[in-house]
Amino acid sequence: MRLPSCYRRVMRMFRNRYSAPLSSLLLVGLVLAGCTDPTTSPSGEREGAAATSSRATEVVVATGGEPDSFNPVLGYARWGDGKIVEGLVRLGVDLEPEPVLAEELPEVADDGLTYTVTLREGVTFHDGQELDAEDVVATYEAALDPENGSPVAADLTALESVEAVDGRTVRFTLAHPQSAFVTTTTLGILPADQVDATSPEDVVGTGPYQVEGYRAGERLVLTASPDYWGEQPEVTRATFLFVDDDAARAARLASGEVDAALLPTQALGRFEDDGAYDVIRRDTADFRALVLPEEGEVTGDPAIRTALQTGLDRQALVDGALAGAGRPAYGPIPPEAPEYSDVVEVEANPRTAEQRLEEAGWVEGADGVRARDGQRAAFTLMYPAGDTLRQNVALEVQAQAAELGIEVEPEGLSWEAIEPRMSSDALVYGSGNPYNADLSTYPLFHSSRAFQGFDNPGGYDSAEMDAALEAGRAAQEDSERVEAYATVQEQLAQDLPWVFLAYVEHDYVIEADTWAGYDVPLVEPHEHGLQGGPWWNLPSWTTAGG
Amino acid sequence: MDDRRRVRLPTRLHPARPPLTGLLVGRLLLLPVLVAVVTLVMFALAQRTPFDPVLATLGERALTMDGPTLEAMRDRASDTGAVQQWAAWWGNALQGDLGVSSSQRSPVSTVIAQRLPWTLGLMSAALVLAVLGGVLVGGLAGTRPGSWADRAVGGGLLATQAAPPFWVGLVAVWVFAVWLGWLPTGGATSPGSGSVEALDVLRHAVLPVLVLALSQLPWFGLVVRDATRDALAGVPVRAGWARGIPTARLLRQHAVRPALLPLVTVLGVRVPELITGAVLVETVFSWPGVASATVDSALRLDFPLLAALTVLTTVLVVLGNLAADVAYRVVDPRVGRRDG
Amino acid sequence: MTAEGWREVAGARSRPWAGTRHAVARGGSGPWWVALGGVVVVVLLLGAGAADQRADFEQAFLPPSAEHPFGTDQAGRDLLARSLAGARVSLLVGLVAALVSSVVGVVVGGLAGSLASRAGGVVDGVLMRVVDAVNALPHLVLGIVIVALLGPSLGSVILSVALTHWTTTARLVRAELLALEGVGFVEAAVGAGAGRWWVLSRHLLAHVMGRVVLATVLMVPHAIMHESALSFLGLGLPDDQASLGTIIEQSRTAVLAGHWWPAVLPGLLLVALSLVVFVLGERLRPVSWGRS
Amino acid sequence: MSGHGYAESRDVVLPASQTAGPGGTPDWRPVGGLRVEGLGVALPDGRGGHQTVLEQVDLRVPRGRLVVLLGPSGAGKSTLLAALLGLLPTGSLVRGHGWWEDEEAEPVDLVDPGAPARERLRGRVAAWLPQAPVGALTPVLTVGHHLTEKARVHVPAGQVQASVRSAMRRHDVEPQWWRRLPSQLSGGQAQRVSNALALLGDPGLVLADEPTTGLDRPRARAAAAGLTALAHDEGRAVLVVTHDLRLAEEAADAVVEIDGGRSRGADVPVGEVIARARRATHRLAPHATTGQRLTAPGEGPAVGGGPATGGAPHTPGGGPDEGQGPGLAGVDLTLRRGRGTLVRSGVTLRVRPDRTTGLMAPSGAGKTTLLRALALLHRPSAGQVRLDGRPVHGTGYAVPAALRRRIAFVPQDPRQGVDPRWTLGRSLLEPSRLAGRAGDDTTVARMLDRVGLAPELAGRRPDEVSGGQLQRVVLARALTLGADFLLLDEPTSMVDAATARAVVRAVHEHQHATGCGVLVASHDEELLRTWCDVVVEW
Repeated sequence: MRLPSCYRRVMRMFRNRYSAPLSSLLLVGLVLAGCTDPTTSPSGEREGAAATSSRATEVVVATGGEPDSFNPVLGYARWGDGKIVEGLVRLGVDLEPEPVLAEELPEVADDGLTYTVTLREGVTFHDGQELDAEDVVATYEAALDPENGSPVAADLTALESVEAVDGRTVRFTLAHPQSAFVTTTTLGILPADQVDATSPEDVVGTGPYQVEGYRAGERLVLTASPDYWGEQPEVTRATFLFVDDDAARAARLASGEVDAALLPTQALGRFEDDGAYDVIRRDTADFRALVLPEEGEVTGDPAIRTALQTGLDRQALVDGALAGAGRPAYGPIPPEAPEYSDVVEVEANPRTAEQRLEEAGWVEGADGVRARDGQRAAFTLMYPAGDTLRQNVALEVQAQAAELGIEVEPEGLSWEAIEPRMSSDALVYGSGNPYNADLSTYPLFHSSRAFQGFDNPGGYDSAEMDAALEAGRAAQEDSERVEAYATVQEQLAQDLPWVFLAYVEHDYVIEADTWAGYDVPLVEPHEHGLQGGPWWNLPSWTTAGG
Repeated sequence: MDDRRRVRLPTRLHPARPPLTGLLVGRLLLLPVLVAVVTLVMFALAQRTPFDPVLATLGERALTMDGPTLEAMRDRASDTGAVQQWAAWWGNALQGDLGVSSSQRSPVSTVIAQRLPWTLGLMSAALVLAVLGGVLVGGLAGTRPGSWADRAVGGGLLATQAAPPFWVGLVAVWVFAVWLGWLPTGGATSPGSGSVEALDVLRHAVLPVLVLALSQLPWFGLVVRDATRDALAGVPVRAGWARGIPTARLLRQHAVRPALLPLVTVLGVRVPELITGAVLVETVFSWPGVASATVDSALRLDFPLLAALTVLTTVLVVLGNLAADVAYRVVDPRVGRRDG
Repeated sequence: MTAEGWREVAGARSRPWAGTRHAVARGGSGPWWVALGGVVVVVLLLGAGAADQRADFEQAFLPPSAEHPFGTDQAGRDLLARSLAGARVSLLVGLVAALVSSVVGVVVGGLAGSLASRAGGVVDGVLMRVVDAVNALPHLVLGIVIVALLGPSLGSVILSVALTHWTTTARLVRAELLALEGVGFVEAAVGAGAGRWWVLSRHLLAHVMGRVVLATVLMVPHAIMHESALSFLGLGLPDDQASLGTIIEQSRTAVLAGHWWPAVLPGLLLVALSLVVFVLGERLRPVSWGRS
Repeated sequence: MSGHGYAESRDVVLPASQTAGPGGTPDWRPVGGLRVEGLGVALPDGRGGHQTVLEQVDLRVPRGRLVVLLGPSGAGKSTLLAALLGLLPTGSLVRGHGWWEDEEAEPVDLVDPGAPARERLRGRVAAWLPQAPVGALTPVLTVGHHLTEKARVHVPAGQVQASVRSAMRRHDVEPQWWRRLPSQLSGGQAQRVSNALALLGDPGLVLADEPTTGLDRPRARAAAAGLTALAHDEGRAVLVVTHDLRLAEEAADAVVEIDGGRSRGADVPVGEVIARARRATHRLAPHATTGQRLTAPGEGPAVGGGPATGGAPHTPGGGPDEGQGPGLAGVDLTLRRGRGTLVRSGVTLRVRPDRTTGLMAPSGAGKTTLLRALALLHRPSAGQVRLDGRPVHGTGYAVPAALRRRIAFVPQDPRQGVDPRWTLGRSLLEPSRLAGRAGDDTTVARMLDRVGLAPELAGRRPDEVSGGQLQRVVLARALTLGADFLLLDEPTSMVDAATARAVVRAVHEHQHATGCGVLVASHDEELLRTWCDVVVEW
């Protein structure tokens, strides 16, 4: 056989110092693999599992996809829960701001236009630099710079200027009052000279952990930063694996390769009955809703909207499509938030829904689908292809709407394909945060945002709504704000530009009895993964095992 | 699965046979042209598609990001013509700058340097196994034409050939990783360990390599089977038998051995199928090779990486075909007589 | 001495080459495949299995049973029905793609073949280089690129398959034409004063078409594989459309969660489908006048 | 006459007298040999039935004798060898016996010794010298490999080298060929290697199949001498099957004719058998019966490949004048095959009207290429084809149809000669259709009748008739063209004697009727010498 030579030829074709050894290694390996004893391998796995758990000071976590950036200016750790970077303040479990790099909460001038922050003393970045006001200024200016296309800019629309009063004092000046401004000072602070860092290795923060290793698309390894200003975390080494595939995460957790993972509810079953694992279900403000385009012949029709609003059984949807992992949603603002108003809530009642349709002249046709003067009550429902959860939601809506005589045709598409069609076709949309009512409403419903990127996808346009949103944004007193968002929610309940369906639950599984302190009643925002989850407060974990 | 049409002896795979040097020159001249054309077509396609560079570079961020900013970036995004883009890409590429991969978030050259060895390892290991297996099975069947063994092997190979690698991979994962729990479900190294340890890699490599090998084996098996059968039907075997050569030896030396020739000489022709298989297998087992990176880059519209990888595979295939033709001329003793 | 005294030589049937005379040249597949094939294809074309089933999450992931022979998927839809619908889509894609590529192939191959002997074979040379070029690309990767850039849809999948598979037909048609040029009965016709058109219409077409039909049929399983592979990679049909590829793709999670049926059974159907079409094609293999 | 006498004297030679040969005192005694009795073989016809190839063959080949089994192609000569070697196709039926008698040992039936005995016998008793030696060697194995492998069959490991070396010496296999593959050997070298291989076990019986095919005269002679030596000097029983009368004349101790599956003349002197064979061939060629230009048997110069074969004077390559005058002529043609391998250059040859020209050359010498060139189907890389002195330009479609119709070419392989999808009737009518003449069943019937075929064949498709029938159909179609020149490529190579006669008769009648010029290309010298007015020998 001339095979070896040909094989060598292939190798030679690309002179690459790894290839030859590695592939020959693989060859040998196959021989060995042929004679691996089945009985040893599983036990090997167990040992692996044991090994990870015994080292309680280290944890291996499988999160979902890798964040697009590790730079807070570009959206990383938007809510200040960064392990690497820290903001001036952060939002606690109770959603109340608490000072971090700031000595105490920013003091607001009476006119509500200036916020002054005094920085904590003796804080150093991982590279040894001392934290000072310039760093804060630089970071915020970078976030405001349109060149960076920072998602954080959305939070900072009110911010006019940032200046360093002295080395330890920063003053924020707003264009107009914004009572919620404090929640936006969660932005993670970078050294002035490194605000445009892209690769995680370059991201230098003040946080309890610093980056030890990083392989794109694969893993991020953090170790406790020796000279952290706060108290040292007990878990000193954390490995985050980026595994897009839900199933792969489940399997790796089961095989003991990882200690904790974000999982889809369908995959929880086997872990729930297993004492070795601790299942954590987090309530969220992460809603899923149907965006009903104003322009659509069917989707724009009030009767149809009301029918869907009242006709869809949200609980059934949660029990079915979400496998119980969630709770009904009626609006963008979660019940936990102070701005929440119950005007949005409705009692699911197909009967009234059908009545409404009948009255509006939508009469059932031979094919079981209603129609009004030639127009069938049918519309396409887009969802991002590959997102099983939204696909399930779409399927459930299709099933329930059919009962009402409305035909819904789910269609899985890439975001590129979805965007141009948002003005005409319905969409399963997901977003929401418990912290900032302005953020979870303004971009979605203000007419100025119609079809701006993925803002206000339905093109909803209502003067009352716009007014209410602006009022809410400008509100100085909390009472003012609450009132404004009450109006917003009334408008939503009245016009029904969207039909809100459910807040999806974020589920995590973690190896039991090894750590403690991770199970806090946190309400998570839409974004989760590296920041959210049981490891949200990783620094304050204790090693239960000893 | 390009195999079906290819279960043939090299005589038919290479109908026309120009002289070796001419062939070499011709192919090597074709290569740059080919690569140039391919990339140009890519850029041209990229022009008239839902392909949005801004979204591509922003990725998921585009969804959470504030609308006006996104629009602003779009306005700034220059849309030059395909040809300019193409020229620019080549300009940089020839200076060794392949651009930065948005899906892998690191320079394309680094991505390839990191991932190529894994793919080559996977492919070469699978190739070796596939060939050995193919010879074994094909020889067995070919030397017993018409026997139940022959029919069984023939049917089995066809069935295997009809089984898509990704499906076989899934089944393998279910059986060996999920059900029996003997082997890991994917990846090339255990997450806990930062370093690359031989045994660890091997455990991870078993399934991918076997599945890839299995996807290639039928073709080799059928080639050997048919070639053996042809050899067996020929005069030399009868002559050898009449000379009194012991049957076992006769089959081995005069039937199977000639059949190895076409096999060896057309290994190179398998490169495309091998790559195809690698793409699927690497995806199923999330093997950190270039093939799976191709898919990611396509899914995330990571243009620089996609272009680079396409060029890479093109070159691979051309060289493979070339190797096949050369090998054919070098190895085949009968080639001299063909024209006579 | 007529019929009596005839006997078979002892041990003649145990000669090493004994089987070669009767053994099927390639494939080694029995006619029972064909029967099975007929059945399967018919079933599919009869359109068993509803494509648009309502989701019923109560029924999610039921293992195979009398009621659901293939079990149900994560949305509680009957997998048998979905698989059949998917198979139908796959078959459709396969057929259309194969047809398109065959047309392209015939045109190119026909041109090359009939012009090979004229104008110094320049046209032929160019066309064949193009064929080489296309062949020099791994089909799946090329398909991936095409779909990625055109966006996943039925159209782009068919396109990507067609664009990568026409070369076989082109080669074949050309080879066939060239081979036929020197064959006795063609030369006889020419010698008897036949013109190109006469030979082409009376002799060549029939033979070439025979081969092309075969090639087309044999390409179908190929195209099916291609489509399902693309769909599996998330680059094929959108996942709201049931194709065997997308069904298997969506089953990955289930498999790792221990639900084997959503992956295994549709896969088996896919195997059966392409195998059957392939074997059917093999049965059609006509006389070839290619190099013997 | 001389040939005859020569043969007679040879026939009465006694074994003893061979000791007078240069071989010195022989170390063998003329005991035993091959005795074939009432051997019949029926081969499977592929349709589940059987076709009887050998009815009744009886012959004796004593040790020390060389017996020639003479017969036209397709007479079943090779089948006989296959039967003796146990190489018959699976499913063949046999009757009768092929006894091998050795001095002490029990006689064994080589045709059907029973499986275990066969295992003991093969390679030890009978040596097979196949027709094309190169083709019988395994392409991927070296000469050395073949030889050692064979030696191992016979001698213990220790002596392998020795016995191989001696065998190589005996058959002039040069040491430097050791590493070569069969494809790297010339025909002659391969011949010697295969001899060495076959005889390495010192088998008593040698079975040679058409040993002179493709050889020019001198090499053919050498081959014959070699075989004679095997018998006379080494005392083996040598059976040679061939259709080459010359070989029989030169080498045979006895000649057995085989025709229609039956053997004749086992006990008749060689000369008579050969003479009879000649007459058979004459019968075959009606022209010859008129006796004009009949070459005397064994006429020396003809054998030497000298200037003339047959009465008509000519030089091997033809002469300059050949280009001129009426007829179809190739002038100074350079012929290449396939992708340019040179076949022959400077070929000049003319087919005269109402004359039958023979082209004799061993297979592979480029007969077909020349014929196709003359038929305007193949473009010679140099030289001209002239029709009645006027050069014809281009080939195939480029030539005016009227011109093309003047030349009819009958290819060697009838299977490819007709469109497999058409009925024979349709194929037969094609020329008249092309000529604008309508034709019906009666026309077809007449055409078939001309070549001695039944009208009902018209409805059949090519794969439903025998090769012989097909050959005649193809011929019939060529005749209907009413061409001025008829070019026949090995018209009798693929058919039994009966068909051959029919073919020749049909052509001859046609020539009488139309006065067309005929060119017959064949390697069968007897056929040409007795049929043609002029034979050109390559």
